[in-house]
Amino acid sequence: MSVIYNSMYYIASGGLILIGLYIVLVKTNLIKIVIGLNFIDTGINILLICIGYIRGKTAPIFSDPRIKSTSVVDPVPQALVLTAIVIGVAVLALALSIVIKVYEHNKTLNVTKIKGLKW
Amino acid sequence: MVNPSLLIGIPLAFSFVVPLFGLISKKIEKYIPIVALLINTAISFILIPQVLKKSIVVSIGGWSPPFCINLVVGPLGIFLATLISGVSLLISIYAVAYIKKEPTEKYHMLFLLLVTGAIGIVLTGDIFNLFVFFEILCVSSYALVAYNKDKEGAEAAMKYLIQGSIGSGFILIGIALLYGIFGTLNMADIANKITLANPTFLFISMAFLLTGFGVEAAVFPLNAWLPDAHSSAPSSISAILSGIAIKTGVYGIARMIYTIFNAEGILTFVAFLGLITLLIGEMSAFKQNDIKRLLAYSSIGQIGLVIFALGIATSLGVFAGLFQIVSHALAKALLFLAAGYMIYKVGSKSITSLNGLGKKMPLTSFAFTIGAFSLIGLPPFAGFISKFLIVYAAIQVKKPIFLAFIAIALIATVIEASYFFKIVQNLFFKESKNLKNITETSGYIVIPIIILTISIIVIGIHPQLITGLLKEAASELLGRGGYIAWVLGGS
Amino acid sequence: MIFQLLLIFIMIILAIAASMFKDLVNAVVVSAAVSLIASILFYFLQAPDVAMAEAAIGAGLTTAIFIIAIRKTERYEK
Amino acid sequence: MRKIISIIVLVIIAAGFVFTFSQIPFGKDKINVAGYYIERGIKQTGAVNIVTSVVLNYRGFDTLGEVTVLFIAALGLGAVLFIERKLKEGIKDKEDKKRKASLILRTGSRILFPLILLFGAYIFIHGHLTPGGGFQGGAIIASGFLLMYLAFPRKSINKRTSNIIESVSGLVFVGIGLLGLVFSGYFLTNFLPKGVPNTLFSSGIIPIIYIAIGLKVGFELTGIIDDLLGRSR
Repeated sequence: MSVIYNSMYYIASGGLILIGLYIVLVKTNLIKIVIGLNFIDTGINILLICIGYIRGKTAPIFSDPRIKSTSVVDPVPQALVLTAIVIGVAVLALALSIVIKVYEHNKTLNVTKIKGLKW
Repeated sequence: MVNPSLLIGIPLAFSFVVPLFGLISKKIEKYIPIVALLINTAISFILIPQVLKKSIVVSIGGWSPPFCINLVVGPLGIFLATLISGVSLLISIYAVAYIKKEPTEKYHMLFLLLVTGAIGIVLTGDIFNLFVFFEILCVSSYALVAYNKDKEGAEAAMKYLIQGSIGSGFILIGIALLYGIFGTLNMADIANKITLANPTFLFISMAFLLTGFGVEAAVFPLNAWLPDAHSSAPSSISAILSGIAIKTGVYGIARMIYTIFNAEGILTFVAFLGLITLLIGEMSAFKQNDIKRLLAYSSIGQIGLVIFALGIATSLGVFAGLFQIVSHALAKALLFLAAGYMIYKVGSKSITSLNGLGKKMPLTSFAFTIGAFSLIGLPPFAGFISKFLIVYAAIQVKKPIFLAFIAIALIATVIEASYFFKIVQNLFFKESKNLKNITETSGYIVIPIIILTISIIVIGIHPQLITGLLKEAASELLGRGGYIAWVLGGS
Repeated sequence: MIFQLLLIFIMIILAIAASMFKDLVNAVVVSAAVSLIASILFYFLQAPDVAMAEAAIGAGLTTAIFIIAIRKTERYEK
Repeated sequence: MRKIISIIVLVIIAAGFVFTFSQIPFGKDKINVAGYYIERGIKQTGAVNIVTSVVLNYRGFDTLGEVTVLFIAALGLGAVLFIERKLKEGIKDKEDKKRKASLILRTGSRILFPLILLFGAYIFIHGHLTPGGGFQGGAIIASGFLLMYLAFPRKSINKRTSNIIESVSGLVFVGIGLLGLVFSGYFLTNFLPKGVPNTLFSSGIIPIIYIAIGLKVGFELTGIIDDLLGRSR
């Protein structure tokens, strides 16, 4: 059981990253590709939070004076993930605006039909 | 003492100020980048002698490293920061007259933020902060590539964005893995503890980080985005992307390999990759008919040469690589600016349409020729010294494989020479068709072209102006103990 | 713990489903559900700040931006 | 062909993940640098939410960068989707006639909108005491505006005002950083008195910066939605 417990969050994050990469590499629809990028971001965020998690400890907020400084999880990855989430949504919004622009010029979202996007 | 955090704070603050000035008058906003970058260039020149005496480590927030983010202003950092500020200052002067398409105030803000990102990357001493600045650089360049809002621009930006996002995702995975093992994000602290971890683990996390930086540095096989992005952006942006942005990717690679991971084992492989990048870039450039695509492919080639030089890993090799960064930044910025001006006048990007422009636009064509000659490596221009030094350094290694490498590099140079000579010949010796009303105007566009031309010649004739700084920078890269000692104090 | 395992299982299934849907609106809604589950997981991992940010930004605004973009382009993957 | 290559790449990456994740034990105490923040965070910054003190104080420079990234995205989006004024008027008239939201949505959102704004403001003002902060509060404010956009297709925020708010709050952030440089020689130092922890007026510059971030993020995200809808004048 403890094997499952220890690995399930890693499976979640690794799985999301791989599914996202699969979507980006294989799918041909531009909006799908952006969804894939979003999954990659979410997966990385889960990975970072997992790294900071310590079993049996609470969130690093000392609003209750009974919480001792030895009983909280690592706050740094949480700060990093906050940054990463905002960066992720910024990139995503810009990506979608460029998708709209590409669509206006080509009238399609299919990568294989857009000359400048074939790879 | 001037605080180096101003180097990042000033362009950032000025870019936030632009819309407020826009309320007063629409005419002021295009001069704001010039003012900001002028201050920046001045600060970085003031800092150079201080840094050469003793490297400056400033903490942001007032705690001692590794407990807070700190800027490490060593010789390498200040050298790159000066180069970035100087070149982007010239490009911002060019942009005053060149950028006509609305919304111009957004262009100028994005440009300043791009420069902020590039300076932040080279100065920061914290690996996650490096990622954040990397995102600033990348996101603003995605937006600027699409700035023309035409078909090519949007498609190129899309391609760049997809590949760049995967690259920055990989960087973040690498950072997460490093944090998981070492519990710290300070680069010097990680470098100090690097021997404690499992080597395979380190190799995998390094692979993630190098792939991420490789996308921005356009190392083969991660360079599919570059020709499109650099050729369809506005010319001033092509200049800064080719001159500055890809160098920050190279800086990231060098910092990872030399300082953090101390990975001597993969250096020959890196040199090999650089060489393939060089050969592919030059061969593709040879086939192009579009002048901006040609210059973009030539950038891939030149960046391959830089990476090759960094892979030699002797002090002379790294020194030559850094010299190549300077000469390529100046020459490529000049070429893109001159080509952009010619395209702007002629109205077509094809090489044949530039035939005979030498008589109509003598100054620009002359500047273009100087830039091309410097890239090829003809004396007495800056490019000659860097190429000569790279070849010399590779011979000095005395490994047979490096001799083979040199042969390939020379072949690439011959290819490069042939296409540049073709263009120069067309410029001056072909008859011009329907180029009647084209004249050169003096003003904002010509000033940076002249300054860049002069600086290429001056550095070519008096390389000792920069060699002192570059030698220190090369020894910073190779001597990682020194870097760790600056930041963490003692050893 | 079973509950978390179940959530992770559903999340992976939904992510795979998002890659299969031909209707992009379905794909976007499903990916919003993935973000929402991620935010619950953040809560279980003792990161309430992040859970809140992910729920507000990842599941809420991102979906709205996607829907607007789909309305401006086309809805079905061809 | 493309599928096969992609799957090979993915398998390699997956193998890398399996190996590296197995080296990082889940749930074990591996705190290194963060221990310093946990032990001294409250004393040094006055914020009981250690995540906030890390975000805004120990790693405040990252946050400045992150705000900048969002700012760039909003700018870039505006630049990419920029339409010349003449073209815009034509498009507007055509689209506007078609849409009108239902009465329930309009009335409901009129009531909810101020509450949502208040909630968002609460979240970012109490960022140093409770979970939440500028980013979460800003996102909530933006979703309030999103609701208004759905209910009233013809209305839009005043782009000029929102640009000014964005600029000023960005300048407040950088300006506080520069003031720290003036007062104590370090960029972004917490130079104000820290106060008594666990009260609203505590922890120096943190609430001020979080208010600035909250406003900036809120208006930037609203501006992004506005630009995507192509509605503002």
